[in-house]
Amino acid sequence: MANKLSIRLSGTGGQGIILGGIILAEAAILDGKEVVQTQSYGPEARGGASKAEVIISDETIKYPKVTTPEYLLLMSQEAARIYASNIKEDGLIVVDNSIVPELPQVKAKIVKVPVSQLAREEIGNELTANILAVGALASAGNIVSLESLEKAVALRLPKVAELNIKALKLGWDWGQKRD
Amino acid sequence: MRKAQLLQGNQACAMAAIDAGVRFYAGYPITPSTEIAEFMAENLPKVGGKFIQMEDEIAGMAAILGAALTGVKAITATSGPGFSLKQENIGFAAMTEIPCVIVNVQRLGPSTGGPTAPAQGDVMQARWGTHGDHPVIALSPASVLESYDITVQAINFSEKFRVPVIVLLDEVIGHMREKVILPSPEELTLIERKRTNLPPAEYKPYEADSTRIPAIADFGTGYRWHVTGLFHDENGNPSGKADTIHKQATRLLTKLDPYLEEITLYKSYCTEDADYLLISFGCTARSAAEAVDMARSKGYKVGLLQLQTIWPFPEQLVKEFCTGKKAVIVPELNAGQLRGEVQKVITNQTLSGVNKINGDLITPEEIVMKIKEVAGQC
Amino acid sequence: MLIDVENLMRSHRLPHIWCPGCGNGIIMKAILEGIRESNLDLDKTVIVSGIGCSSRATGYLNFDTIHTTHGRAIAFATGVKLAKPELNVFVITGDGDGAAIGGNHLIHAARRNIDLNVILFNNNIYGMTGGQYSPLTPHGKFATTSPYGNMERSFDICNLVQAAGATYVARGTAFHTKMLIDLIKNAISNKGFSFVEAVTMCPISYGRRNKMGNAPDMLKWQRDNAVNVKAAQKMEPEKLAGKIIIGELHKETAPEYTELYEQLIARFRKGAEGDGQ
Amino acid sequence: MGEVNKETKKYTVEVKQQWCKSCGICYALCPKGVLIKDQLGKAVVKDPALCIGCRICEEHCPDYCIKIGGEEK
Repeated sequence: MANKLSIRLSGTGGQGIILGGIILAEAAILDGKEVVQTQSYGPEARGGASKAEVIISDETIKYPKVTTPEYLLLMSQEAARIYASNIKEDGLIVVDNSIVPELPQVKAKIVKVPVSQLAREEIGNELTANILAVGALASAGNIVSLESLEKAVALRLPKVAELNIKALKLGWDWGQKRD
Repeated sequence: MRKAQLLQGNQACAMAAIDAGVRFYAGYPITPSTEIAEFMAENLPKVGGKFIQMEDEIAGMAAILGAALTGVKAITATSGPGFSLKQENIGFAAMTEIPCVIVNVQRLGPSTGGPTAPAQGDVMQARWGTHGDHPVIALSPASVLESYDITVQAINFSEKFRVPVIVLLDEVIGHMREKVILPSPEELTLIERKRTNLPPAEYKPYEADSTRIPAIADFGTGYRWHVTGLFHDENGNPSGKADTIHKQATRLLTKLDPYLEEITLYKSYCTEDADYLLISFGCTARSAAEAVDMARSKGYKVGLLQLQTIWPFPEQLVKEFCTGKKAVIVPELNAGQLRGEVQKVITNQTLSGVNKINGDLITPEEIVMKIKEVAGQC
Repeated sequence: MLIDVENLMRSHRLPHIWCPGCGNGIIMKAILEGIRESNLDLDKTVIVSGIGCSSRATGYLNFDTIHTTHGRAIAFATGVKLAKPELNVFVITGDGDGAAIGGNHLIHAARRNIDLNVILFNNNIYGMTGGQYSPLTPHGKFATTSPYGNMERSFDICNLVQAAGATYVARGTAFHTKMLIDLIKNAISNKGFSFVEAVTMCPISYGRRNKMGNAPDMLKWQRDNAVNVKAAQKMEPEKLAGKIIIGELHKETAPEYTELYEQLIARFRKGAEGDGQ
Repeated sequence: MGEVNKETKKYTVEVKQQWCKSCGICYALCPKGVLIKDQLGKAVVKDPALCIGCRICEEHCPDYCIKIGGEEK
């Protein structure tokens, strides 16, 4: 199974977690990859926990669901509680440490990015937090190219592309930082 | 061909319908099928088509039949509880031979069950949900691209054979997004219902030639014919006579027989040298395909037959694929509905199932475990 | 054939299956007379019915006709009309088909103000299944399923349809044939949802059990108990108890559903032309 | 055929007996006794000369058995 990445984005309803997953998936297509994106539905998607999953591969993807991801984005304390420990040992977690103060002990690498705070204070709009987080995760994990992400953001959010691309790039830069 | 895009299974189904010439949708919102209605509401008026949200599922089914009689291609979409409600009018469509397509995005049942939980429990309902013996076609896609292709096929089959065609999607395929490269609408091969070329005075609406499929006349074109769910003669007039009933029932029940090969759609994976055969469909076929890879990496020769046509059950095909195999395993998200059909046609292979009805998917690992268990017994 | 509407019927299928003295034949003829006098294009006229005695009418009418499932005629007709708005679409239904199992479709078609002409044959009973009470069987009356008198209350189906948004509502009887034809003609000319309750009679399954005499007696009962709506407006409510109020009950103008939909399509067509330039 | 009063209009009354189901509506409603019942209860024309052309029988025959013809006006 050559180069198959599985990614889980999690947070709360209203954060744009699913849109983040869609944009990540579309960027992967622009990179020439195969991709499947799934998500949680129903009451879960309308409040409480929210989850989107993306599988990116060089080959056709068969089983479409993520069981244990290599990459995990945590955008709420509740998501951290549910999902943090379900990650591959050499995996990577990007956590919004401005709203998730506590993380359980895990063997995966952890990249802390104050996503919501950055969106609010640097970009001036907390609604861009999802895009900022996707930028951080994609760059920290080397998942998709920045160029493709920019195109995907412009495609999905044409009316607010400029602001979101600014957030994306800020997130991307944070993802490059190594502790 | 279109550009590569990320598309949801439900959206692909709706796009296919419009590309294949569907210009009428009537339905009622129900999870997990609602994206189909939403896509139709937005896009049908742009191509001169009509969308209507009816007051209930029954009315949605009724309205597409009324519309189809005027000559338009019509479709509805629903899920479990709604599929149950549509059954009487699906029987009406079978009896009166009105082309129509019903998309059933399966969810966990019975009853309200699990609205967003994946399941494949409507296999038997698709075949026998309405009362009485009747012809029906049911097709099941296992990817977003197949959701598109199979919806086009469903519309073609319903036009050609004048039978209700059911697209058995499931929650997983309906809701997931996947990279697809769709054909352009011009690239599609589309079939239109056979319309009569006789003058109205000579037209008998239910007189079939050797094709077994009668020619239709669109309402409003001067033919002034009668459509009834009662048994009827070649003129469409109701009849209670045993010989008239027998004649009509026999033609209905055998009308797909000459076309079984054409109707049977499937895919196979690694079956040629296989000792063990998996037979699956829809979302579970993807777990099964993954399981084939995993099992082969451990030295088990396993292959997969993915049925896209579920009804009429492809007996001949299944027989051929099972020949020479040591064992056959049917993974499906129900208690064994498809396995029962396989059981009817296989002879001396051991047959077992991998089944789940708790709202979770069957994982490739679970299928591999079953393969190991079966291999240990063989 | 001895009537003027011969070419409007599949006369080779007559005599019809209705019982001796059933009023349905009278109303079916009034519908045809209404269609003929309205000069409708017979090739562009579709008649849809459900299940029950009245719904058997479509089998005899020489148009494009659908004899559908129980209660669903209006839903089928909605599909016909929306798909091809140039067609004149009629629904023939009964008090069981239209007011019980199909009641919801009736309400919502009225709400949409879709241009259908619905004629509800009210014989106060389920005739086809042998005389069970319907939502329009009056309180206290006898039926095979109300052997001790009907405990339920009936309702005024015309009031219901009017409240739901129908733009033309009328009631006639099998006795007042000329008026019934006029009401049907007015229903046809109304651009929107039109509803005519046609009071008919079932001497076999209703009249006999309720001691209403034979078919001629039941027709005379209609004659003697019908009150024109104009006269009724001047009468005390207690004097109207047990009477049938006939005539045009409601008329209004409102946007018609299929016209609105055609306007939506036209908007996109214009948009597309605009884009092209 | 009875005597015809020259002052009144002339009408013909036809009954298609094979469709008649003996419901009795026509002869019960006829104001002039033009129609009567036969032994089976089916309608027969007794005296067309009495017909005043009110057509109440024709309009109310549920089985389309009766045709009133004759002079217009």
